[in-house]
Amino acid sequence: MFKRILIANRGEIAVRVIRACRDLGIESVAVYSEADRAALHVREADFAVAVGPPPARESYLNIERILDAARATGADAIHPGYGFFSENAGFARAVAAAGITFIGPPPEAIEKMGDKVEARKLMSAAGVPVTPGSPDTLETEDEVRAVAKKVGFPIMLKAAAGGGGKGMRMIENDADLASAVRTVASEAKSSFGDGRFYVEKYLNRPRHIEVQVFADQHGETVHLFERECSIQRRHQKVVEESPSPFITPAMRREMGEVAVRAARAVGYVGAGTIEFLADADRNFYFLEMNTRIQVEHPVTEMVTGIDLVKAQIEVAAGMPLPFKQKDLAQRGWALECRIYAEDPAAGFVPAPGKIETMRLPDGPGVRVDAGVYEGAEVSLFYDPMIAKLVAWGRDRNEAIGRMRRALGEFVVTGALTTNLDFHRWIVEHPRFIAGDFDTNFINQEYRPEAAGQGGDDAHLAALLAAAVMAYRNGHNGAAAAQPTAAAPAAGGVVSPWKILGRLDMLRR
Amino acid sequence: MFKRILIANRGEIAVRVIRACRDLGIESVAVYSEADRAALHVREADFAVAVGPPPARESYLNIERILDAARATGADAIHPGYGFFSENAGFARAVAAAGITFIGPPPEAIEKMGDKVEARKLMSAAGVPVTPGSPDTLETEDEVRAVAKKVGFPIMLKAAAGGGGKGMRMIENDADLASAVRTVASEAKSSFGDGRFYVEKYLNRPRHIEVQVFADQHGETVHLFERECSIQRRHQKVVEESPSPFITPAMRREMGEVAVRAARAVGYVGAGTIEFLADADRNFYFLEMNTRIQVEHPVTEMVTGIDLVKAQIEVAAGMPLPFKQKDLAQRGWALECRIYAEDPAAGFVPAPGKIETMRLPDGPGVRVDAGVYEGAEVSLFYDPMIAKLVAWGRDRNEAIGRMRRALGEFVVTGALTTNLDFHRWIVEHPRFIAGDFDTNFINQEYRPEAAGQGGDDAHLAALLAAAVMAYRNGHNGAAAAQPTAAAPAAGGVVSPWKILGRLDMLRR
Amino acid sequence: MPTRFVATLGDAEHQIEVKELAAHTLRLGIGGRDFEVDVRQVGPSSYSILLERRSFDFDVARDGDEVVVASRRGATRVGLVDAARKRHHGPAAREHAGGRAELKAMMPGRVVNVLVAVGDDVAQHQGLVVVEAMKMENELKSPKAGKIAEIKVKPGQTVEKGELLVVVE
Amino acid sequence: MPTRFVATLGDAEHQIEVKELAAHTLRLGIGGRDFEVDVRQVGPSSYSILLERRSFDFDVARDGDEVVVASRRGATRVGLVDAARKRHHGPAAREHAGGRAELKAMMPGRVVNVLVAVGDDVAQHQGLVVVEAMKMENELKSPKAGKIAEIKVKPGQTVEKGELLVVVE
Repeated sequence: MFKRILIANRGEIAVRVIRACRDLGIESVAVYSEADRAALHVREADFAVAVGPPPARESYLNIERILDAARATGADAIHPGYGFFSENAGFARAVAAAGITFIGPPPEAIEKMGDKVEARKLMSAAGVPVTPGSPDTLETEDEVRAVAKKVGFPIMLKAAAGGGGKGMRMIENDADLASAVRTVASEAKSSFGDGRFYVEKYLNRPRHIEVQVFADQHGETVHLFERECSIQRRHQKVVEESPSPFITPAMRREMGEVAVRAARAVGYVGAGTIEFLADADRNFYFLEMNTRIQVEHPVTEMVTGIDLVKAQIEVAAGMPLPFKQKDLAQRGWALECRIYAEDPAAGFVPAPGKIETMRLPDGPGVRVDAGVYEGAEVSLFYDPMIAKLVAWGRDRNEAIGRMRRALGEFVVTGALTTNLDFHRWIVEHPRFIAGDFDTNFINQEYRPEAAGQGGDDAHLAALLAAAVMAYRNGHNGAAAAQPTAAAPAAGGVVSPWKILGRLDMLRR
Repeated sequence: MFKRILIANRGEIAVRVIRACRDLGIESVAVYSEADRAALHVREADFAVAVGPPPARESYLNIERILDAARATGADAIHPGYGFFSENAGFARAVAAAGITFIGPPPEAIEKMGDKVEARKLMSAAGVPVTPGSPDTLETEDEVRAVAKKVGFPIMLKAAAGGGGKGMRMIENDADLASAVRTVASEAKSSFGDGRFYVEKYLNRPRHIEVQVFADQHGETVHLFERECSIQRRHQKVVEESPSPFITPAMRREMGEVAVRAARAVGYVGAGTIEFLADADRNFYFLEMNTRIQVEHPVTEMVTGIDLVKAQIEVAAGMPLPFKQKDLAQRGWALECRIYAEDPAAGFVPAPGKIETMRLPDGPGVRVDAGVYEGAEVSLFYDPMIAKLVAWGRDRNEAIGRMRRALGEFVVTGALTTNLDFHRWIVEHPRFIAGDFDTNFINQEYRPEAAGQGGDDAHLAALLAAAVMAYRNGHNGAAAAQPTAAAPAAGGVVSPWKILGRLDMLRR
Repeated sequence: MPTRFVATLGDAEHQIEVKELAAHTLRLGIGGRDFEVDVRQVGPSSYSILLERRSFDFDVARDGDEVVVASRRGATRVGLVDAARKRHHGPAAREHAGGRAELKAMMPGRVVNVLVAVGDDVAQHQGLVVVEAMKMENELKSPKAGKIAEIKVKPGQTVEKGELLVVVE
Repeated sequence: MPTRFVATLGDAEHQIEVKELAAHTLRLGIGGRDFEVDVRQVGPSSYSILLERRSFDFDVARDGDEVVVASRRGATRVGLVDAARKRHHGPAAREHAGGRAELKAMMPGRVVNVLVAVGDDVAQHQGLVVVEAMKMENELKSPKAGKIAEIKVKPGQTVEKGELLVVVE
């Protein structure tokens, strides 16, 4: 087993890996940019090494600085987390060349799955269903039009080197085709340095359902069932759960088998995810493979009882998988809400800043993986995630009840805005509660102005709070300037009479 | 289902019940003494009613004030928590007479199990094994001597009206007998108003193992397996776990069956616990029944996935048990550490005070049920519990690893002392890790002066901290008065050279 | 003497009177009705209030002219104005607001581009400034039609949330 | 000019020198060897220190004359004395400590009984005061043999942790 693991990452996933190390009695090494000296992962690790200025490419994405840090602290393995270097075959090779173990799949597997068009071909050959579309990369508008004619509109145009929701556009009809091709080609070139693209048929009411796979170095490959990740915003996951409320036992079995086949086809080792899209008729198609641990891994941990990060470390150390397929079962239901410093009412723009007060929910069935602490700064330089809030219950209903309660207990104040209320809106939504949603759910249903802000009770609390604050601060507590006529504030009209009625009710 | 539940309790268990209410969409009513206006349970509840001065008998144990509070808020059920009124048949009857549902067993069951000698007889008749001893209550020294002759020394002398570890004494030989009888008789009379006592044989290396039972109003009674609670201090539980590392599958099955039989014998309804003592040969004997939810219920929740408090509420509302015996299984392993404001080095005296900083552990497999918050006062008037820290793992080893990590993440500072380091000592102890312990473990093994305070790393950290604090505060940071010659401080001699060696090692 | 305030919640204005009756006890008048509340500060920004046996627990933070109140039920923004001050300055302020509009940064970020110059005529919703936060660019639009009176930022500059960017008259 | 301190850890005394080299950077001398540490205050009582790439994170609290340092590895008490002050006052204080002993409350509680009167001769470990905390009574014993010089409390009175109860000379 390793003696000391360097985590080439930051935020909640770095803290998550540090916890796994500590559970195993392994020392942890944090790396940090100049912006992160006081970050939680630096405080929690046994060692910490500065690796450069705030911009990620000069620090967290600087291979030499990371390797120097590993050598200086005598780390014998590197965990890449997700994002940054986690799906970079070059980094994996450089780590190995330095005589250090890369905690992840072989670089060849990363490469094969990294090229989305090659991956489609490989999966097709391995008997994994892929969405109807172009068998190869395309380069011209006419080629796209020809495929569209064959599979029918709408279609998805995607960058061959893309992935993770970037560099893609839906085309509804021929009129939109020309401009979409120009845009995607240009985005693909500028973002990935590779202007090639390909076409997939756009599915009817698509659901994003993925299967967690795990393989060791001794030829054992298993799956840990599915995660439903259809609650998305611009192809970014917002709420995930396991099991999926959509799939049947037969479909679950089949998806699991297909996922194991897919992983075997690329000689996979470690934790990986096969992402599928399912249509309303429950056909499912390979979307892409993520060759790393994922943000949403805790929901699988809650229902299977397996510590996936710990298993990653054990497998990388050459140990056999600590579980066989027959040992694995789903128990209960788990949900994850991604809590971000962002402003849903302003188009979800990042809204980072200093956290003045933070109280995390707790109690039965609740887990929080946080990357920050009270007093910390959510940095402008990186992903503005605050925490992942996970709730488990014996069934979906119990899990939702606990998530709702936990969202209520979660307090964050300071010069930042969070999406806590947005999550409260989701878990109260009848379609969410019924499990009746697809990847268009947020697009179709969310209207910031209609989502309200907590209802009458919250408004009454707000008036009480305002009165107390105003009194406490004396006249200084009142805004010094003119009334903020522009403030849209608490969505919708609030009648003073309604609130007074509420007050009267309390007197009964 | 109930609309609004009053919780006739305080601290972590009141918060625990409020959380269960919220998960079920039921409103909660807190009651509070004058000392508890700013307590966590008052902040968390939907309603809160003052019930009197700080001493419990004038507030939390004032039946009329509690019932008035229930009537004033329109509560349709009362949850008693543990302690206070939880095992008081008179309270249960008064609640029912007020037309409110008591969330607990029928008063008759409370009474039958409340008299320890009657309970022994009842259990014996129901085929439940009881410890060899006196079949009935005794009143004289000679009667005790006669029983001792029959069952052999050592014996336990216990107050008939006692329970929960109070009013009992071990007698090793005839020489100690007379004074022990005088003391127990006097304690029993002053504490319980009932001077009767009885005798049980003292078992060899006794382990405290209990079985959680649950029954509904429709005749269904099940068990939820065992909890091992042998890590005790003066008959007070300190660390609990489930499963027990001691019992065999056959013994588990038998204990479960016996526990169900015991519950049925008193017409039990709701959550209860049959406590057993087991000797080194794995014989087990009925000790007593606790007719309420217990402090250590979370370890059972973690391994069975059942929310016991929620099930209490559902059963009290007349619903059938939401699980049958065949639905129940143990998965993984759970440990609970009771975190108290007490000073282990000073004989575990309570050491309450204001909490200045509190950071709770989190992440995979960790649950905290806390009764306080940062800035709160741990009150002199009540049980000085801060929180229950629970860790779950796939096996005992993983659970211990996570508990150790969680104890490290748990920060409490302020004008109080905690037993966190005492728990760290327990979970590092080879006998604890091996599962090789009985109820004498702490007595035999714990020496405050030898338990150390964190080892070299902690000492190095302390020196760094002291230096930084001293510098930061300038000369004011140094103690103004004479060196505290009396301070026993960090147990044992710490060589400056050892610490310097440690510093040198870091430079390598 | 009670203190008077006007609290703005969404489009509604609430007249509020506050008077201290005893330590921890305030009398609140909302819309002419009186309520006694028991108030405790339980943390740097946390308050526990009991009103008619109902328990309210919330955290407060100031954000510019508003108070953000976060409780179990969600976060709500309340505008808060001293009643006397409002009476005197309200109308003038409103006129002022009608003649002049300020574009402020909605999030901290970096100014990528300024699309107008002082003196330009602009239409309502015309893009004025492009601000980048994380990897996203956001075009900030003119709140009204008018003429650019002031430009407070230049490309490359970092801005804080709420910082004044452009004034349109 | 570095500042000098003596830190007492268990029975050992450590000479410590501290000098600020730059913002966040201190030079610590411990036993004549020098170390550079990077220090950040990350909370009201929380500090993060990096020393030779090693990360230390702890919370500190003062408890009377000592500093309680709580970290992942446990809580440790350190006595802290200004080196110059120690040189001047140390011996005197020690003599003083030898001639006079103070019995202080080890926990907050209520005085149930005072077992001695001023002027009484007492043996070492003789019970002086009974204090109740929660439901437990604790007999507090004399730290030394001597004569009762002062009694600062009476039955029924509430005492704070560290409060002076009795002086024995």
